[in-house]
Amino acid sequence: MTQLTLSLRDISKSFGGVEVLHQVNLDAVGGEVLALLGENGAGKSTLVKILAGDYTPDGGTIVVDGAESAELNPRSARRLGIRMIHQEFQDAGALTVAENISLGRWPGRGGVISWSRLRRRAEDVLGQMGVDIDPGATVGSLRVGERQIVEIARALADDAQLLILDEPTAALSQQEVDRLFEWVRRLRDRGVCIVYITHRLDEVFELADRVQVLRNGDVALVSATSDVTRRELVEAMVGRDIGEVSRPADLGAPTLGEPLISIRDLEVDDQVAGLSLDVSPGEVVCLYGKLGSGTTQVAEACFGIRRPTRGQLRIGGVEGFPSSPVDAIRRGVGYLPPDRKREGAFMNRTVVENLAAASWSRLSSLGVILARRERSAYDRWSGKLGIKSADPTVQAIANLSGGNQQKVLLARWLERGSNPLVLVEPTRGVDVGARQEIYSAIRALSREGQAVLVVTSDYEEAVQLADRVVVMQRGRQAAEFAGDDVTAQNLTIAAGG
Amino acid sequence: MTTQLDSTATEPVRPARRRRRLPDTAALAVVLVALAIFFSTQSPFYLTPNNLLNILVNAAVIGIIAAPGTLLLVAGQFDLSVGSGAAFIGVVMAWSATQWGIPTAVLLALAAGLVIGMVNGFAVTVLGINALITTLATLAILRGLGQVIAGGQTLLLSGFGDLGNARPFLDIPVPVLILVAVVVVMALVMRFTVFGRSMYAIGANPVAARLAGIRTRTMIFGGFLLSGLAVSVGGLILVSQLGAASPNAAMGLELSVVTAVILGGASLAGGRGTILGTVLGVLILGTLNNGLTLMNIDSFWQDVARGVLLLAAVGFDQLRLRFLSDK
Amino acid sequence: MTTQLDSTATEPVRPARRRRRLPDTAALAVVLVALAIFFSTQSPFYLTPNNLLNILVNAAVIGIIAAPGTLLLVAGQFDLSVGSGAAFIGVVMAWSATQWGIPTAVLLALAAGLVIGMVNGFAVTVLGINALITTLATLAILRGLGQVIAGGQTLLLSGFGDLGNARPFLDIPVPVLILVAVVVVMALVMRFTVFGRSMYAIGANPVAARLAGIRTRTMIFGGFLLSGLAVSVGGLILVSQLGAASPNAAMGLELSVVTAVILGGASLAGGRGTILGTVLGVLILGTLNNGLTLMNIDSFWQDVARGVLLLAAVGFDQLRLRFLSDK
Amino acid sequence: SPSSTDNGNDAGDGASLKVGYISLGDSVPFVKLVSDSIKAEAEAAGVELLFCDSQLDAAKALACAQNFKTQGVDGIINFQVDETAAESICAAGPDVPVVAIDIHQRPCEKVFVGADNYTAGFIAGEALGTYFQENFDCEYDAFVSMEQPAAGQVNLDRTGGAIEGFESVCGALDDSKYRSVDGGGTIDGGNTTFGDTLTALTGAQRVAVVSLNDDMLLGAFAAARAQGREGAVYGVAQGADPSSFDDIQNNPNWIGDTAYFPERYGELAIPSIISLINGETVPENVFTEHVFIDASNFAEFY
Ligand SMILES: Nc1ncnc2c1ncn2[C@@H]1O[C@H](COP(=O)(O)OP(=O)(O)OP(=O)(O)O)[C@@H](O)[C@H]1O
Ligand SMILES: Nc1ncnc2c1ncn2[C@@H]1O[C@H](COP(=O)(O)OP(=O)(O)OP(=O)(O)O)[C@@H](O)[C@H]1O
Ligand SMILES: [Mg+2]
Ligand SMILES: [Mg+2]
Repeated sequence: MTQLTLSLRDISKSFGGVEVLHQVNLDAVGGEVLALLGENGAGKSTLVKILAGDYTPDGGTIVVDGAESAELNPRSARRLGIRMIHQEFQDAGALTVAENISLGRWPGRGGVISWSRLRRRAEDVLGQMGVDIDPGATVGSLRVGERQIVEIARALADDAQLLILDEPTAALSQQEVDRLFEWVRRLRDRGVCIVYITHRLDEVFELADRVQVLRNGDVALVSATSDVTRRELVEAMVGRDIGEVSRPADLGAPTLGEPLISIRDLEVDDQVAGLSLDVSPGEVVCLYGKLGSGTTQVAEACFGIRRPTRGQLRIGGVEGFPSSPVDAIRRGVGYLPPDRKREGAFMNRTVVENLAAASWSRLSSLGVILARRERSAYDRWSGKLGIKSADPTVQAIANLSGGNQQKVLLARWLERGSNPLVLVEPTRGVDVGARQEIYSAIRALSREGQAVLVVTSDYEEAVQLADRVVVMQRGRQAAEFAGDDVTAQNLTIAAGG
Repeated sequence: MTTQLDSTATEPVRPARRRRRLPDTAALAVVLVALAIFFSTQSPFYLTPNNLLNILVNAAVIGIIAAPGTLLLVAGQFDLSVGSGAAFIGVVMAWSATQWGIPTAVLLALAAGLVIGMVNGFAVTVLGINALITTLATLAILRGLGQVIAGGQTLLLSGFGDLGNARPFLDIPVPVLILVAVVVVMALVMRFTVFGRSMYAIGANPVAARLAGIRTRTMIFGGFLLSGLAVSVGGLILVSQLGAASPNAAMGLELSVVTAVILGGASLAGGRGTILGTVLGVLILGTLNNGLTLMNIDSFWQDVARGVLLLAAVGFDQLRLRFLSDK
Repeated sequence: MTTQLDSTATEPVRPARRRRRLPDTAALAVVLVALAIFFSTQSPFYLTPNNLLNILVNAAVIGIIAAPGTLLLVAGQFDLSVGSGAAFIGVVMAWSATQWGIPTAVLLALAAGLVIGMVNGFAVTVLGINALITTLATLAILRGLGQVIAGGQTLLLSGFGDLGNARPFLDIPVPVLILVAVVVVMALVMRFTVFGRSMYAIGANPVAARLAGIRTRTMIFGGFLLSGLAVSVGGLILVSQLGAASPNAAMGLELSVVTAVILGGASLAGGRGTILGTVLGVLILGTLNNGLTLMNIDSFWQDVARGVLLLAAVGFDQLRLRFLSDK
Repeated sequence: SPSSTDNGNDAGDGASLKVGYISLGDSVPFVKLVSDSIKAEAEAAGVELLFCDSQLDAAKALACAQNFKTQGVDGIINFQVDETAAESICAAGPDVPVVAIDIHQRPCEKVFVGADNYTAGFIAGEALGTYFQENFDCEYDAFVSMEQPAAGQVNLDRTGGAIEGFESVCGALDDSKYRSVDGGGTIDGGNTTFGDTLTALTGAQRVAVVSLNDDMLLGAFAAARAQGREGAVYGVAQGADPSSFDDIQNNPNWIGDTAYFPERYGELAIPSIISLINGETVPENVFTEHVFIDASNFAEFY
C-alpha cells in the first residue's frame, strides 16, 4: 500500500478580516498518528478542513506526495483518499444509517444501487465495531453517541489514506473509545495517516506518535509524543500550568437543604428502571453511565421532554413529571442538551442571542429586549467561561469554534439562573483549560445554593466535579459513591468496565 | 435534520421511531378510499369505469410533472415554472407544426422543455439564485413568450390527437399509460439509482452531501432537466387532448403539483418524499375535483369544499401520526 | 442551520461572515436605485413625485401584508391565504356595510381577519397541518366564501373612500402612512421584542427553541394572527380605494408577497430575513411594474421583462455575495 | 413622434394627442384582438397611445388610471373589469374624456363602445334553440352552460342571455337537465370540467351547450372527442375568435358563434375619443354589431 504524505506550508486563513491561522505548517505522514491540540478556537478545525479540501486557504501551499497541489476541494480530497470525521456531524438525518455509511459511495453498478450490498456493508462495519445500531433506522432518530458512531463507521468503511478525526470521542463511552483506538492503530499499521484532534490528553499519550499544538493560530509546539510531558502540552496550549486532573481540594460537606430534584423508582419505557436520586441545593451530583445506559432519558424526564412510565419525580419544589420543557422551566429547571447542533444552538443567529434566549423575559421590559442588558449577559459569562467571539452581537454562533459554542449554550442556563440545573455532557468539546474554568464555575454556583445534576459519560468529569456520583448501567442504578470513593476506578468498574 | 417548515417542527424533540409495518402512505390511501366511498354514495356515476378513467386522464399531466417535482422537492428544490412551461410547450408545438409539420414540431417542443430545464438549472446551480425566485421568474417569462408566439390567441392543432386520445392498449388512453410509465421509472430512479439517492442526501443535508463528494450542482441541474422534460411531455399531451394550444393553459398547475407532492408526504425542507405518496396526492386532488363536479355543486361552494376536504385529509394524516407515534 | 431550499445550500459549508460595513440589504438597495435610474432614462415621468407616490400607493397593500409575512417566513411558516383573504375581507366589509353601516362593518372585517389568522394558526399549531397545505386550503375556502357572500358580483361600497384615498398629512395618502407605520412597528417587533426574536429562534431551530422554553406554538399562532390582521387592513384599504369589493380581487397577491419576502433575503428554511429587506423587495417589484408600464411595453413582453429583470436583480445579489464572501 | 399628415381618418387628425388605454387583460384572446385593433387605429390616426394592462383586476386598473394622470393623457379608453369600481377609477384618473369599452365606466364615461353582452348571448342561445327546434323538436337530454363565474357581470350577462335566448325558442329550461359548469374561461378548464360532467350524463345523446367564450367550447368538444361522444354535443359560443373559425365551418356540432368583431373595436373607439377630446359631440352609445356566424354565412364576414 502506498503511503500518502501531505504537507501544509505557511497556511493562513481569515474569516471576515480576522486571521485565524497565521502561516501554519503541518505534515501528515503515512503510518503515523498525529495529535492536533489546542484551546477552543485555536484553529484546529479550520486547519484540518483545509487539509480535507473543505476550505480554501488564503495563503500558503499544499504539498501532496512531494508535488505542489494546485487546489484541494472535497472531491479531489476524496480521490486522494482523504476522509474526515467532522466535529459538527455532517450526516443526512432523513436517511438511514446504512445510507449514511455509504453516502456518496453507494455500492452498485452503472448508477444502480444494490440495497443488499449497501445494507451488508453497514452491517459489516457496524459489526466489526461491535455496536448494535439498526442499519435501517433513520439517523435522525439516533442519539448523539450513536450518530457519532455512524460518522466513524462512515470513515472506516472506506479505504482512507489520510483519516482526520475532529474530536471523535467527545460523545463516546470509554468502551467505544477503546474500540475506536484499536481501529486507529490498525489503520496506522496499514500505513494510513491519522490526524487526531482531541481535548483529552490521556488519549494523546495512548495513541499519538507525534503532537502538534496550535495556539491562537500559530504552531506552539511540534514534537514526538515520547518527548513531551502532559504538563508541557498543557503549557503549550494554554500558556500556563493548570495542574493535574484530580478531585478539587475544597470538596467539604456542602450545606444541604430540601432536594430540588427528587427521583423515586423512575421507570422510562424499558430503558430506565428503578432509579432513585436526590439533588439538593449546594451539591453537584453526577449521573454517570456509558452510552445507552439510560442516563439521557433520566435527564429528559427531568425537563419534560420524555414522559416516564412510572415512578415519582419532584423537581423544583413541584411534585409530578414536568409536562413540557416550558413546564420544567417554570419550575426553575435549566437543561443543557447533549446535542448542541440539533437541540441547542440557533446556528445562524448571533452569539448574544443564543446566550440570552432563555432569559429574554428577564432581559426585556414590556416585551422589548434591551440590547444593553442582553449584551451585559454575554459579558457576565464570557470572562468566567472563556468564550471567544470576535463580535458577539453580530457573529453567528455557527462561526464559533465547537468548544465555544458549547460554552455559550451552558451560559444560556447559567444566565437564566436556573435552579436546579440538569447539564448533559457540559464540557463536551471544551478544552482542558476552559474545562477547569467551567468546573469551578459550576462548583461556585452550587456553593451559592444551586442544585446541579450533571449527566456525563466521562468519568474524569465526574471525578473532578461531583460531590456524589450515581452510576447507571443498562438502565439500572448500579452504584453510588461520595467523597473519597469517587475515583476513576470505582466509577468505571461500576459502569460495567 | 428537522423539517423546518413542517408543523412537526413544533413537535416532540425526538422524532419517535414509528412502527415500521405501516408505511407513511397508508393513511393517504385510506383518505383516497374514504373520498371514493363518499363520492360514490353521492353520485351513481362516480364508480363507473369511464369516470375513473376520466380522473386518471385528468390527473395524467399533473402526475407526469409531479414525478420529477417530487425528486426536486426531495432535494430541497422547486419548479414553479411548470404551469406556464406546459402552456409554452403547447404553443411552440402548435405554432411550429404549422411551419414545419408535426414531427419537427414535436422535436422542437421536447427541445424547448430541455432548454427550460437548463435555464432553471443554470440559474439555480450556477448563478446560485434561489429556486423559488428563479422559477417564479421563468414562470412569468414563459407565460409572456407563449403569449407573444401565439399572438394572444388560441392556436389550433389538428392531426395530433393520438397522444392525448388514442387507446392502444386495454382501452386505456395514452396519457394514462405514459403516467404509469413515468411514475414507475421515477420511483425506481428515486429508490435505486445513485442519482435518486444523491437527491435525497442533498435534500437531507446539502453540506454533508457536498462533503461526501456528491456533485450537488450537477444532480440538481439534472433534476431541473427532468422537470423540463416532463413539462414538455405534459404540454404535448395537453395540446393533443385539446387539439389546440392556449398560452393561458395550465394556469396554476404549479400549485396543484406542489400541493400533490406535499400532500404525498414530501417535506419542503427536503430529504423526504416518495413517488407513491405523490401519486396518492395527485389522485386525491383529482378525485376531489371530479367528485365535486359530479355532485353538481355550485362552483363557489366547490372551492370551499375542496379546501375543507383538503384540510380534513391532511388533518387525518396528522392524527394518524400522533396516534401511531411512540411518544 | 443550513438554508436548505436556498441555492446557497449547494454553497460553502459555513456562510462565511460578511464584512460588517455592508449590510445584506445594501445590494438590494443598489438594485432598486439601478432600476430607478434605468426607468428614469426611459420615461420622463418616472421620477416625478406623483409617480413615486403611485408606486408607494400600489405597494402599500403588498407591503402591509408582507410585513407579518416576513415574520412568518422567518419562523419557517407561510401564509398563502392572504390574497383571497384580502378579497374576502373586502366582501365582508361591503356586504355588512349595507346591513349594519360602516363602523360595524369595519369591526366585522377586522374580526374576520383575526378569525382567518386563528383558523390558519389553529390548523398549523394544534392540528399540526403543514402551513403550505393549510393556507392553500384556506385560500380556496376564502375565495369560495367570498364569491358566495357576494353572489359572484362586485359589491358597491360608498362612503368609505378615506382609508384608501385621503391625504391627511404632507399630501401623503393614508395607505402609504399605514404602510410606513406597519413597517416600522414590525421592524421594531422583529428586532427588539421577545416575540420577534423567538420567531427567529423558532425558524433557526424549532427543536432548540422548544428546549429553550420558547412557546413555539403560541408564537407561531401569534404570527398567523398578525398576518390575518394585516390581511384585514390590506383588504379594507383595497375596498376603500376601489369603492367596491370584488371576490376576485387580489388574485395572486400571495405570490407577490412571497416573492418580495424572499427577494428581501428571507430564507424558506427560516431563521433569516428582515423587514428592511422585504420593503426593498416590495419596492423593487413595484418599480418593475410601474416602470414597465411607463415604458409603454406590450403586456406580453412585460411578463418577459419582469421575469428577466427579477433574475438579473437576484443574480446581481448573488454575485455580490460571492464577491464579498471569504471562501 | 407622429407626423401631422392627414391620413384621411373621418374623425380627423389625432396628431399630438395622447390617449391612455386600459386593457381588460391581453391574456384573454378576445381582449387581445380589441387591443390590437385599438393600437392599429391609434397609429393610423397619429395618436400616441399609452397602454396599460389591468389583468382583469380593478385595483390594477386603478393604478393604470393614476399612471395616466401622471403622464398627462388627453383622453382615456377604459376597458376594465369592474363596473362597480368605475367611480373610484374615474376619480383616480385625470379629468379627461373617457370612452368605455364593453363595460360601463360611469360616471366619467362619455361614450360607450362595444358589445351588448346580454344581446350577444341571447343571439347565440336563440340560434341553438332554433337548431334544437328544427332538428329535435326542442328535445334535449341535458343543457350545459359553460361559465366563468369569476368574470362577474359579464358572465351573468352572456350566459343569462344565452339561456334566455334558448328558452325563447324552446320554452323554459327543464331544471333537472340544466347544469352550470365552471370552466374557468380557459380551454383546459373547459376540457376537464366538461369531461367530468359528460361522464355524469351517461347515455345522453343530445347535450346542448352554451359557452361564455370560444376557448371553453373548444375544451368541451375536446373532452367529448376523448370520450368518443362529439356527436352528442351541440354547442354555441360567443366571440368568434380565430380559434373557432375551423369549427364553425367544419364541425357540424358547433352550431355557431355570436361574433363580436373585436378587430373592429378600434375603428369605433379611436375616432370617438379623438372627437371627444376635440370637443365634438358624439353619440353616447356605439354598439358593435352582433351577428350569429355559422357555416352558411362565415364567408360573408371573414
Ligand atoms: N466560518 C467561519 N466564519 C468566521 N469565523 C470562523 C469560522 N470558522 C471558524 N471561525 C473562527 O476561527 C477560529 C478558529 O476556529 P476553529 O473551529 O478552527 O477552532 P478549533 O481549534 O477547532 O476549536 P474547538 O476546539 O473549539 O473546536 C475561531 O475563532 C472561530 O470563531
Ligand atoms: N425515541 C426513541 N425511541 C426508541 N428508543 C429510543 C429512543 N431514544 C432512545 N432510545 C433508546 O433508549 C436507550 C437509552 O437511551 P438514552 O438516550 O437514555 O442513553 P444515554 O445513556 O443517555 O446515551 P448517551 O450517553 O449517548 O447520551 C437506547 O437503547 C436508545 O436506543
Ligand atoms: Mg474544532
Ligand atoms: Mg446520554
